[in-house]
Amino acid sequence: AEPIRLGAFLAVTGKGAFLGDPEKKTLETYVEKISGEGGVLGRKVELIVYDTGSEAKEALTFVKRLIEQDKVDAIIGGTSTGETMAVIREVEAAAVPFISLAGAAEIVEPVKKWVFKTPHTDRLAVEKLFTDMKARGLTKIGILSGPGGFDKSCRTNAMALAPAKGLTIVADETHGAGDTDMTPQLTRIKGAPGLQAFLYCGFGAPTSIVAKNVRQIGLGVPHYQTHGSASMSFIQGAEGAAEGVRLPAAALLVVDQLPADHPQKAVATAYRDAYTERYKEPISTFGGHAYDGLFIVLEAIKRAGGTDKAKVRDEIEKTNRFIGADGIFTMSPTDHLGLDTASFVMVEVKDGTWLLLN
Amino acid sequence: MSADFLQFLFSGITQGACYALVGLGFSIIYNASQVINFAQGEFVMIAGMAAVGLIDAGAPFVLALAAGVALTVVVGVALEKFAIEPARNASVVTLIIITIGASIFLRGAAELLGGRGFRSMPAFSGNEPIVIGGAALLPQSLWVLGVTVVIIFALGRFFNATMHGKAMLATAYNPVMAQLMGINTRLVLSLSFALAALLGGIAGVLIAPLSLTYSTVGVMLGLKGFCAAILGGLGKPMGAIAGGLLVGVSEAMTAGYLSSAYKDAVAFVIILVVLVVLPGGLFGGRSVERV
Amino acid sequence: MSSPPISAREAAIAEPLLEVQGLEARYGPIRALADVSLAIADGGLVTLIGGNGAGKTTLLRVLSGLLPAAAGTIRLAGQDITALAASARVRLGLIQVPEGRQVLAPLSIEDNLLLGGYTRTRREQAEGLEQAYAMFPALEQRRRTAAGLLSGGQQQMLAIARALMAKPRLLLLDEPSMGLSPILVDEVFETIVRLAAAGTTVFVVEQNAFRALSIAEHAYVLEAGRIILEGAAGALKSDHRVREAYLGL
Amino acid sequence: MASLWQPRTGGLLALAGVVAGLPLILPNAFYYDVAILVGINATVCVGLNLLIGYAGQISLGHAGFFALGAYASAVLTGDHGWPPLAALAAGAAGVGMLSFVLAQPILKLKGHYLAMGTLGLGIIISIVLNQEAGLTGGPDGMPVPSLRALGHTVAGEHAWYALVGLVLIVSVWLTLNLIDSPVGRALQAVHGSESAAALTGVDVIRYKVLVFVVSAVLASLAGSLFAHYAGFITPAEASFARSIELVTMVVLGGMASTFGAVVGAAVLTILPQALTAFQDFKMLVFGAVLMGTMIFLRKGLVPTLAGLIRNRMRSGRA
Amino acid sequence: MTLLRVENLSKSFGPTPAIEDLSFAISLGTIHSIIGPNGAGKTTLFNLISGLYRPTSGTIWFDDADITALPPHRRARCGLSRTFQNLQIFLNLSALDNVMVGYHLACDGRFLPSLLRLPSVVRRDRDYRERAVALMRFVGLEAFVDAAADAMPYGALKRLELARALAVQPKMLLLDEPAAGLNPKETAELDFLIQQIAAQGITVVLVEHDMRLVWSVSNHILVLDHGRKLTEGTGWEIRHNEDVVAAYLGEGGRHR
Ligand SMILES: Nc1ncnc2c1ncn2[C@@H]1O[C@H](COP(=O)(O)OP(=O)(O)OP(=O)(O)O)[C@@H](O)[C@H]1O
Ligand SMILES: Nc1ncnc2c1ncn2[C@@H]1O[C@H](COP(=O)(O)OP(=O)(O)OP(=O)(O)O)[C@@H](O)[C@H]1O
Ligand SMILES: [Mg+2]
Ligand SMILES: [Mg+2]
Repeated sequence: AEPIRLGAFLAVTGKGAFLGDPEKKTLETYVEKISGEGGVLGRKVELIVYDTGSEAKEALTFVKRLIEQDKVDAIIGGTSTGETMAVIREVEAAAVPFISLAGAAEIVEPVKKWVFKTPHTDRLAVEKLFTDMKARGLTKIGILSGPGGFDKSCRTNAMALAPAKGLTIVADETHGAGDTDMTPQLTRIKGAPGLQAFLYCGFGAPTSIVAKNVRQIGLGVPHYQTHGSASMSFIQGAEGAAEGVRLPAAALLVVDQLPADHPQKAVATAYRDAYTERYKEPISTFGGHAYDGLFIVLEAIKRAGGTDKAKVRDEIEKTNRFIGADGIFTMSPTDHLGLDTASFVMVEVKDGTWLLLN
Repeated sequence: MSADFLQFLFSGITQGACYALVGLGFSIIYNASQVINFAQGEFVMIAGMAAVGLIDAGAPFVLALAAGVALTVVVGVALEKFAIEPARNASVVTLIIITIGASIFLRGAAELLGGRGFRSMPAFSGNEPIVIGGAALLPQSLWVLGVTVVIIFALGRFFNATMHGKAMLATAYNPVMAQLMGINTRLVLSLSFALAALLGGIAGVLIAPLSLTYSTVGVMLGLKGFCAAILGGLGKPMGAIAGGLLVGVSEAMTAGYLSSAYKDAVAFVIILVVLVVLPGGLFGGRSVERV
Repeated sequence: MSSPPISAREAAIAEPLLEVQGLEARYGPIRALADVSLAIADGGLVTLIGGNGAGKTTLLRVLSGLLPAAAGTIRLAGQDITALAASARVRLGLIQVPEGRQVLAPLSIEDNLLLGGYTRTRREQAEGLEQAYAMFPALEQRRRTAAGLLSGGQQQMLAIARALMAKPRLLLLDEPSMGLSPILVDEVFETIVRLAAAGTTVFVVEQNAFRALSIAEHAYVLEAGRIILEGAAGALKSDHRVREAYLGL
Repeated sequence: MASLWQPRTGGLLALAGVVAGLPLILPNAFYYDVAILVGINATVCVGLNLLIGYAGQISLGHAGFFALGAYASAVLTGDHGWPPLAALAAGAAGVGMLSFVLAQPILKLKGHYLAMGTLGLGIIISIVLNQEAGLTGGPDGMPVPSLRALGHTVAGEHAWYALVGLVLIVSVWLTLNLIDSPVGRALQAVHGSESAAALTGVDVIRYKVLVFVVSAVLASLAGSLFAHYAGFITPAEASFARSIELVTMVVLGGMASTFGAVVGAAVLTILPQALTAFQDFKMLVFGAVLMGTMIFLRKGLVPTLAGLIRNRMRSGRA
Repeated sequence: MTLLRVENLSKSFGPTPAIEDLSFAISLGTIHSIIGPNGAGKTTLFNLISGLYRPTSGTIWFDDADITALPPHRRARCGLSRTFQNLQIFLNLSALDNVMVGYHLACDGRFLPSLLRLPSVVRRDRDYRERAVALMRFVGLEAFVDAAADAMPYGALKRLELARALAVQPKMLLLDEPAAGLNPKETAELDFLIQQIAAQGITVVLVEHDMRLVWSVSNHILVLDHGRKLTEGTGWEIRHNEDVVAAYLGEGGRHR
């Protein structure tokens, strides 16, 4: 039978490679595996991946290519919000089921007929963080954010959410692309009146640099980062300076510490094992987004009994208690994400690894 | 002097020294060929990634650093031999595009061999900050500064006081005449790339503990290094240093006192203003063109 | 393949320092030199004259190795140097004063001179500097000036002095008197004669054909890339073809 | 009749022929998309080539002007409800004014210093677009409404193809006019020798500024078109990498060759699509292809190939 | 009638002046030579007159107007034109287009007409192209009309500069060592050419070291030394001025 054709466009290289690379690897691992086990509905699954090089402007052309040239049945991707937003008009016009792997809430708010997403929104992450801060009695926050879309969106959400949560942002600094030293900004934050906690919004190498700089100048307040830092390379890169840093992350990150009865335990363990076996490197939670996207689509195809796009779309929307790496998804016509904060956990770096908090 | 100011200054000088080291590489290749080598940032990246890779593979620290730098020199010479030399008579812009191609190629190769993640290199003398006047300085910053100073003096001597340095300049200004003086211009070109790669490599292993290493670490460093070299006056080793420090310090001061969101923009505004006032950069001197 | 014709003179010179046979040079599809053969005795003073675009500069460029020979051979002191790099020829003592002066504009006069003696020892360079400044005092006054800022004539002085720094065995001069004041033209020609007398072999291309023919022993006439005439300089000076075509008489 | 077969008219007809004929072989919307991007890039490059190839002034900041045009259209039509054509014109006028004011001091710089000056300009624009999130949506970009003019919406690949093709042909035609005119000669004279140009009566500064503004405005127009076409733009349009890409297109195609600029834009737009087959080796191959082309065709694609053909014909006749 | 008047002109680069307190006048319709040792300041003087350098002090009058502060392209418009000692050819253009640039002021250099290639522009271009060819023929470059400038021999480039300078249709033509690199026959041709140019009413100012040419064409000679006026006069007077012989001519130069 005709294979099921899945298309993906991801930031495999460039500044988002840190996210896109594990996403691609995850998709490849599972598509290979599923096809090897006989496929879906007796049809093999074929995956076509294009690398946007982390440039949003490349995304549209690749999506057109996936739709027009490769005639895919569904599209997964858009590692970043920019890449995703750039293709929404095209996807809607062409009526192809599309699952984004990017963070911003605006991707699914307002709901767009063909557009879904799997990662927790940045707002969820910030909410989680703020709740933790609040619980520890930290209300005066200094923020440092990077230059990327993810970084900016985290910052914007933090600014917007803080008043509602009863927090004040006492310092708001940014750093540039490729910066190798953030001590001036941190020095300013340190000098902010009444500072009680520090939050860094960003991902990639700067996460570790910030941790080192924080130790260097002795910032002396609890240090928070976001799920953008949820990978072992953050801890290793910081060379000990990551100790005590707290961040919100998908439960996948601390799969071994999950209680045996945790609903995601089995799925997450299986994913972790499959990935590390294939690529001999530690998992990051980003690959988990791709895992969820892939299986939500495949499950929908199974339920639809074929690749009719409209039917598949409807079935995606009916996703109910799908247990994924990111959490448990229940979508609806008004919710094309279907995750809640409960699927986020707080972790802290302890002895060079992640420690699940309560 | 307030502790904050000192902290900004330390940061600015350290960053500036990094830019200066990269800028020096631009100046050296320019001095031998009038070419702007846009792969200079990649030299920094290669050395860092190679050294870290070796350290992770269990190689002794110093040996890994040396090997990283050596590999960079090999890449530099290869770049000259296989990409610049065959295009000897091409225009300067063509040669610049070739170096852009090379930088893409090298980044691609680094990703294939070293992966797309980031990794850190242990600092040479630990991570315990040194506190001076309330401001904290990492020992690695002192390494960067110290080595930069040594290199400035060595290069200054090389270009001003040795025939080899002058031969290099002659090759740049007029390769035909240089040959007529008995200068082996091919060798000089190779040497200049080797030297620039050596500097890039040294910069790479020195900066790596501060910047971490990843395949695109050289992009921004290369750009800022280019700014440093131009701002100081292309081809002037002292200029690259001055330019690097000016860029680094103005970034840090802007971030510290004005706006961290616009710190890079302010740095570029400063560069523009300086160039409008001194069209040949800080140390560039007057034009020597006559009609 | 017929071997190129060997002139009476080539046969006559027992051991020429420079011997060129059947030389051809091209700029892309354009042939700029065709079948050029000549010979210069060790210690000789030979001149080459010809109109604009005849190929004189091209010939010197090929001799120095700046332009590859498309055919033919060049021998220096019996050694085939046709395939040798320009810088290697300099090491054998083949030095050129190129057309258009070609000073290293941003470098000082002194650096230009020192680089002229690049293949020489420090001692020889120091000696050379002294001699150069003695010959052209105007240069010594401005030794730290960037060469590109000099006047045209001053640059020409520099170009000549720089070549002498290399202590040439064979000196190729491309229009050395160009742009020099009459007094200095005299001096340059005197210098050429003196150099030749002291054993340097000189091959001089000059538009000032009359002066060149007056000091040279032997002369070649190049036209459209071919040697069309050769002979003793004195004889050529009175040759009616030369007088009409080049001396404007 | 003879004048018809001047290289310029012949070339223009050939270009028009290619633009008109391509739809016969373009199989689907993806190919149209690539063709449209080629057209937009080529329009920028044709202008940039006037500056770089003809007037000899480098710019490493032209992506900034492209992006300003794009954002002018996006912000004015999207947030302020302007008619698209008015926004496009306002963007072009604004970029024209900005480039005019900046050109005076910046174009006093020469060579690599000019490269630095323009690079700085482009980066400043890019930083502003990234930071002013309230206006531009920040790094995540912003949507752009469709292009409506004269009561019609330009929609679908065919309409866009026709529009962009027309814009390209007109740009090339105007550029060719300009080059083969007193203005064009003056520009090239400025490249050859500023002193000599001045002493034949060419107002060097004026012409440098003029060509800078013209190329900036063309970039802005192309940017506006791109914004409407893509429907979504991000500050990456203003990035340094994008500026470099534009210059590379010009040099690869062949400096001081208008058709070279078009060919260079086409090659560098299509190449990444062609190289997707190499997967992880894509960058490696792209870098190698770029290096190889410039090493072996150092004058650029069009001049080198034209030279080869000329030689072939000459030796054929001989 | 005086076409050019220079008053108390000085120019220094750093400590030593290249031109110092120099005053002289050039009358309309003459061939005026300026000679002097290498580095005397002749080219610098040309650069001052043509506006490439700003004087440190002093005034330059041309055609009864003070042009001291005018930029070079405005001076061209006033009727000044020149050739260069270090050739300034537009190597990126064809030989013919080099001359066409010379006609820049005569052609329509406005942007819009050029952009739209209005018939008036085309017509004028065609006319001047014909005149440019004629001009190239006049200076003896008929063989190079279609040549690319970067493939021409040195001597031809010198003529090309002359043609370009003439295309500006100047009142005064400054020639900086036009005979350098020419053989005696070619110099004789140049001699004839200069006389023809002067006969058209163009005032020629000649800087030259080829004394045969200088003696032959000059109505008047100005001698510079170290940036100052050494003397001024007719050929006969200069030839017999011992200071000039000592500083510049040498015995050889006097008799050539
Ligand atoms: N780079 C080049 N490309 C193409 N043709 C060239 C090049 N250089 C010189 N030529 C041609 O080669 C021929 C010989 O030129 P060459 O410069 O050797 O002449 P020359 O005798 O030195 O003339 P001159 O007295 O003017 O210096 C000329 O016809 C010239 O046009
Ligand atoms: N731009 C400049 N910067 C510094 N010095 C200069 C400059 N222009 C000219 N000079 C100096 O001024 C003096 C006069 O130079 P100029 O070129 O006018 O001489 P000249 O009379 O034309 O000589 P020549 O006969 O050799 O051409 C020289 O010493 C020269 O070095
Ligand atoms: Mg010659
Ligand atoms: Mg002069």
